[in-house]
Amino acid sequence: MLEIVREYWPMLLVGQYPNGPLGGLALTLIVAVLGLAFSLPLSLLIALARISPVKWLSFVTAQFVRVIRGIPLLMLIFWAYFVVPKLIGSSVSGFTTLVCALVVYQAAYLAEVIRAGIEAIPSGQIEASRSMGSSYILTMRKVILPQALLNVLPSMTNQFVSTIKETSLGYVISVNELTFSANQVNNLVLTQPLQVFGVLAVVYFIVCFSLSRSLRWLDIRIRRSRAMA
Amino acid sequence: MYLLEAQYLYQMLGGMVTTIQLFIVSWVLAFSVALTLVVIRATELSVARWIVDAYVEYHRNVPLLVHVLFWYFGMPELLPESVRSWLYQHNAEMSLAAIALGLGAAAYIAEDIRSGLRAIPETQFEAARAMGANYLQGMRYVIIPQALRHAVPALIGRALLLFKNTSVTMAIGVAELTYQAREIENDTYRTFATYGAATAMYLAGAFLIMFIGARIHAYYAISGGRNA
Amino acid sequence: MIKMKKVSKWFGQHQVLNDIDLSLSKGEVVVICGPSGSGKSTLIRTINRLESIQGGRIEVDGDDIYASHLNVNSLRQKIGFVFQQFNLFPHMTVLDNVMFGLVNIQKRSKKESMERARSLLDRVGLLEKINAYPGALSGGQQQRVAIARALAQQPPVMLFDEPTSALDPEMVGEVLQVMKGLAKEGMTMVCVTHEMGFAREVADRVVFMDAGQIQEIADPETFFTSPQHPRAQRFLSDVHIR
Amino acid sequence: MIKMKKVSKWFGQHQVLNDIDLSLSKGEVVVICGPSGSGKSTLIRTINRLESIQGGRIEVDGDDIYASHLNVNSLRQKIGFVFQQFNLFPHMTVLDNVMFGLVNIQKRSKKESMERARSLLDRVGLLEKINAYPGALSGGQQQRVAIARALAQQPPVMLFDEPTSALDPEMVGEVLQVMKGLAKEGMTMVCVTHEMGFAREVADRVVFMDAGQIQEIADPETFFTSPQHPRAQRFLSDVHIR
Amino acid sequence: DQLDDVKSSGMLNCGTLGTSQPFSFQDNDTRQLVGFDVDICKLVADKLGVDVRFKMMSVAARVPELNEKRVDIIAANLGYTPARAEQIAFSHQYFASRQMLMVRQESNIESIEQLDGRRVGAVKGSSSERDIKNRLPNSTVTGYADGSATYLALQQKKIDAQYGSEAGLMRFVQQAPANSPLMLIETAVFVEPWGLGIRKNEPEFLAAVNQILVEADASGEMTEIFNKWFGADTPYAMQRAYEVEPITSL
Ligand SMILES: Nc1ncnc2c1ncn2[C@@H]1O[C@H](COP(=O)(O)OP(=O)(O)OP(=O)(O)O)[C@@H](O)[C@H]1O
Ligand SMILES: Nc1ncnc2c1ncn2[C@@H]1O[C@H](COP(=O)(O)OP(=O)(O)OP(=O)(O)O)[C@@H](O)[C@H]1O
Ligand SMILES: [Mg+2]
Ligand SMILES: [Mg+2]
Repeated sequence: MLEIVREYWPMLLVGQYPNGPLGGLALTLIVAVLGLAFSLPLSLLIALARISPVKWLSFVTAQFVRVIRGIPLLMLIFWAYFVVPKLIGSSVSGFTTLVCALVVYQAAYLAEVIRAGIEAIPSGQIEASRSMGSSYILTMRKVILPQALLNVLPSMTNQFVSTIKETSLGYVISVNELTFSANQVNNLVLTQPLQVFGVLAVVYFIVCFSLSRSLRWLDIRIRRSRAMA
Repeated sequence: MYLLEAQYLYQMLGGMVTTIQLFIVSWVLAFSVALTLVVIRATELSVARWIVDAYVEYHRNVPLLVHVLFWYFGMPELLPESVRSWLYQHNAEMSLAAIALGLGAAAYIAEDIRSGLRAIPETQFEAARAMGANYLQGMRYVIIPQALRHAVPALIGRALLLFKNTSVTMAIGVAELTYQAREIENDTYRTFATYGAATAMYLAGAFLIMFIGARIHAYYAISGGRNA
Repeated sequence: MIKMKKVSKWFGQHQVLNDIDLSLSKGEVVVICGPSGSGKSTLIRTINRLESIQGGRIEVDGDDIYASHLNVNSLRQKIGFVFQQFNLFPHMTVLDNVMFGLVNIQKRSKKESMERARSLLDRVGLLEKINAYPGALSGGQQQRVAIARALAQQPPVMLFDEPTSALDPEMVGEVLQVMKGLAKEGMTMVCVTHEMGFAREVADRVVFMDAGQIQEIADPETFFTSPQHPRAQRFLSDVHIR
Repeated sequence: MIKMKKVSKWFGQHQVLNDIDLSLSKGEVVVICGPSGSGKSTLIRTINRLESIQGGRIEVDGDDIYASHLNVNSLRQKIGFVFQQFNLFPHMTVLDNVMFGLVNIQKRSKKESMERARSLLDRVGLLEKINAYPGALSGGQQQRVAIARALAQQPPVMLFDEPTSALDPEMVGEVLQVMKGLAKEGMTMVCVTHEMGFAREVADRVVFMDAGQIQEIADPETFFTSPQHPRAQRFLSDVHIR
Repeated sequence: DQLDDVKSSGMLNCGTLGTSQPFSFQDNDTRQLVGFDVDICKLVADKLGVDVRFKMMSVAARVPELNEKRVDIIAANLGYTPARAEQIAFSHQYFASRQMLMVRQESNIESIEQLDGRRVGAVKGSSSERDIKNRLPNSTVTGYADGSATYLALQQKKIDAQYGSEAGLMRFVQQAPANSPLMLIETAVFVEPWGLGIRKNEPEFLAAVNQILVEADASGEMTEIFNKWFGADTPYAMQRAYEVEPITSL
């Protein structure tokens, strides 16, 4: 495995760059960071819409979430890549498509996690806040979400980690991130697929593990600081 | 975009059947393993916690594809020759794929159930123990049934993902739905039609799972509500 | 100050409040008691519009609080509500809990809010717990924080829902002291409680509820010594067994 | 029946029980009271081995219950425990809650267990709630189910931890009636409670605890009218304020 | 039409796979896309007098990429079949892939027929199923993710033969460890003509591409490119055994 890393590390790290588009681990990280950065706020909006007292709003978002959760991500990316440009009438790069599809897909899953978290907060908390005269939004922002998000942090961690791993589906619309690079390397090395994918596994493990550990650390720190642990 | 001929749809239905079989077998496996993990973990012994944590972290942080390849190409090499060749004569792809998927999903399910467990007050366990129930009886009759109820929404999500993730096993030649779709696409180059049909089938399966899940959720909802 | 006229409320088929008539003038203290499920909590919750009503009218300070154009948030700022289960915000310190309304709702400056919060916490005897989180407080302490929080916005009216039922005898004493202080200062208060001692000492009137109706309104002495309604007589006999 | 000798317990650095000596003979009823945090719950939990102890010895029926070879599960079947917060199993019906120990722990036949459960539920007056889930019961009803559940395995000893503190006055009455019945039948009972009425009527002795120590043991009449220990005097004055 | 568009834009967008040595792959030293398909595209662009821009595509998306006009032409292992030709237009054949079976030497299998009833592996989506069913009606075909995985399955005796193009299989024969050698079965299962993929209804562009291929064949440029990737100096040491000619005439 070490020879493979020694021999092919530039390809695994940056893909064709600078002789071509950026790829490899660098691209994976960029897509993942963008995916995480946008899916969290979007999922919050979806979750809030889903529990909102406005009937049509919660109905529409519920159906949206249902459909998105029912489609394999690969297919979602594929359709986004070919159908969205037809709808909006101008072409969209594979990179943008991937990030958007990933954000929408993850947001749908994340929204369900967050919704469950919000619904698990005792209604007394909302009542306490509202009865002091605070608005719905203030109550959500200052009272409910800070508690709900912390409670579901473990599930959110799961979702974040899968966002990172699922960037690999970008290959289908030629976003040539880490898994694609590994496939290229595999094609060059030819007879050692287990070793090549072993390297791939180690890299993903390092990235994902760092994320899940930092989130756990954050979880413990917040709990400590709120004297809950 | 026009529709596919019956012959192709039939082929895809065959893939769908494989997908569903794979899903059911790996779900049952995943669920049993997850329950075992939860019970082990709940002992609060540090060795147990360490083992279960390692199991969960491995499966959570390594891509499923790699995990599937590992089970298909790596694991059987540890078996004696005769067992191996018997296995290869009997659809090894399918069984090894089910194992890989099942073990992977087990890690997530275990975490979901554990979250459900955290919602059960410790006093429930104490109440069972105070009546003379032993550790396993307390877990089996009192804690796990309640934890499962809390975990139902998370488990529905997990089932959906497992159903869709069965497609990863096409890398080792399991002829499931995506595999068949790719074959047909490659035979005809009618990409949109085939993938459209595949997407519709996945969606149908997913809706079925959501429907069953909602039923189970409703069935298990504990009546009585506010102070339970 | 508060006027309830023929207020009725249903949960589905089940009528929980039945033609409630009740008026409080400024500075008056009313204690509500009655058996479990008689609608006491529901009644005081309607005053704060935490429940919808299906009949009748409730006025606070002359405003119909169920009028659709009424700004419910500013209404609620005028009414402090203390819950039976405290409902403190567990992710905020004691100080932040008390400052919450001042800073976030009334948009006062941090400095001013802090001062006010400190003086309230001082008053309920919790100055040294200012940076603790609710999870680290005893029940009586939590209840006192809840009162301080409700008082922070200087509401002219306070509603209490069984503020002592979850406390042990010594803590009950602590909380009742604070409430007596408020009553003496002329706060308008509605209090659901079974603490006879408290009712005797501070209440202007005692309201006895049963099955969603007000069965008896009397001054405390009369009510405890010679209740008129047979249900109230039975209820009081049970209470006295203790 | 129960013998505690020099029992001590620490939570970390904090000593919660300090040289507790207490003996109960068969059929005796002891009430434990004392301020919050004094170690009352911890004390009765040690009798059921729900807590570990760091010093001393506890015997039930002559067996050292902290002996390592002791079968703790069969010990606990001999001791019924009723929790302050009931701790009913919310996913089982009332009947299943009461049958749980008989069917799943003692492995009795369904039929026999059912009969026994029904007769117990009849006794606590809940026959018509047999198929309800705990969430649909009022607090007093839940508490009575908890008692029936604890009685199902016919334990010779019952331990009660503040069985009425979460109830309203009327429900307190219901629960105390059942307990009085048990006492009359000769059940050995340890009960943490502040219900003076109950203590007066049924207790053979009252134990007053403070700061992890037994400060005073006396018969109820003496204790309530002329407590010896100054802390007990202060405590009782608080309780009487109510 | 497209020919004019390409010429006026001065750019030919060519889609290739990028993971298919020696047709289209990333060179590890220069980290640029190289290969036989790449050179063919360059050839076409040169003759059209325009620049070339490459786009790597997945197998799954290659046909829509073309039909949705994301690229002008694809050189991506496109074997001709009449069904496929309903979706895209094929240029003249620029490569003929001898589709062969590779077995473990110790299995002593020497003819295609011996394999009937045994398990055969292939890269999924390589039209293998149909081809092999014609010759080996009793065999089951397992499709793997890529050549390496199929190779591993063969070495681990999960399958008894690997089906693929001669060029692809040759490298496995050469790189297989000495203690478990592999060999190709002499006779090809069949010869698959590969064409460049072009959108339907672009006759001028198709004709221009075909003409370029024919001229390159005549001028020896085609042979030059072939030898660069498959000739005596390469691990494949293959002889060119096909002409550039209309596929439908085959
Ligand atoms: N959300 C609800 N849905 C249906 N019925 C309800 C709901 N909330 C309360 N009730 C019913 O309304 C009645 C009055 O309830 P309320 O909480 O006002 O009683 P209470 O007098 O405060 O009793 P307690 O002393 O036990 O607090 C009860 O019979 C109760 O079962
Ligand atoms: N798990 C624990 N860890 C540390 N300290 C504990 C723990 N459980 C109880 N304590 C402490 O032990 C002391 C005795 O607690 P215990 O619950 O026995 O009191 P109690 O007399 O039952 O009080 P109450 O009337 O409030 O129920 C208290 O100071 C409490 O803070
Ligand atoms: Mg109430
Ligand atoms: Mg206690």
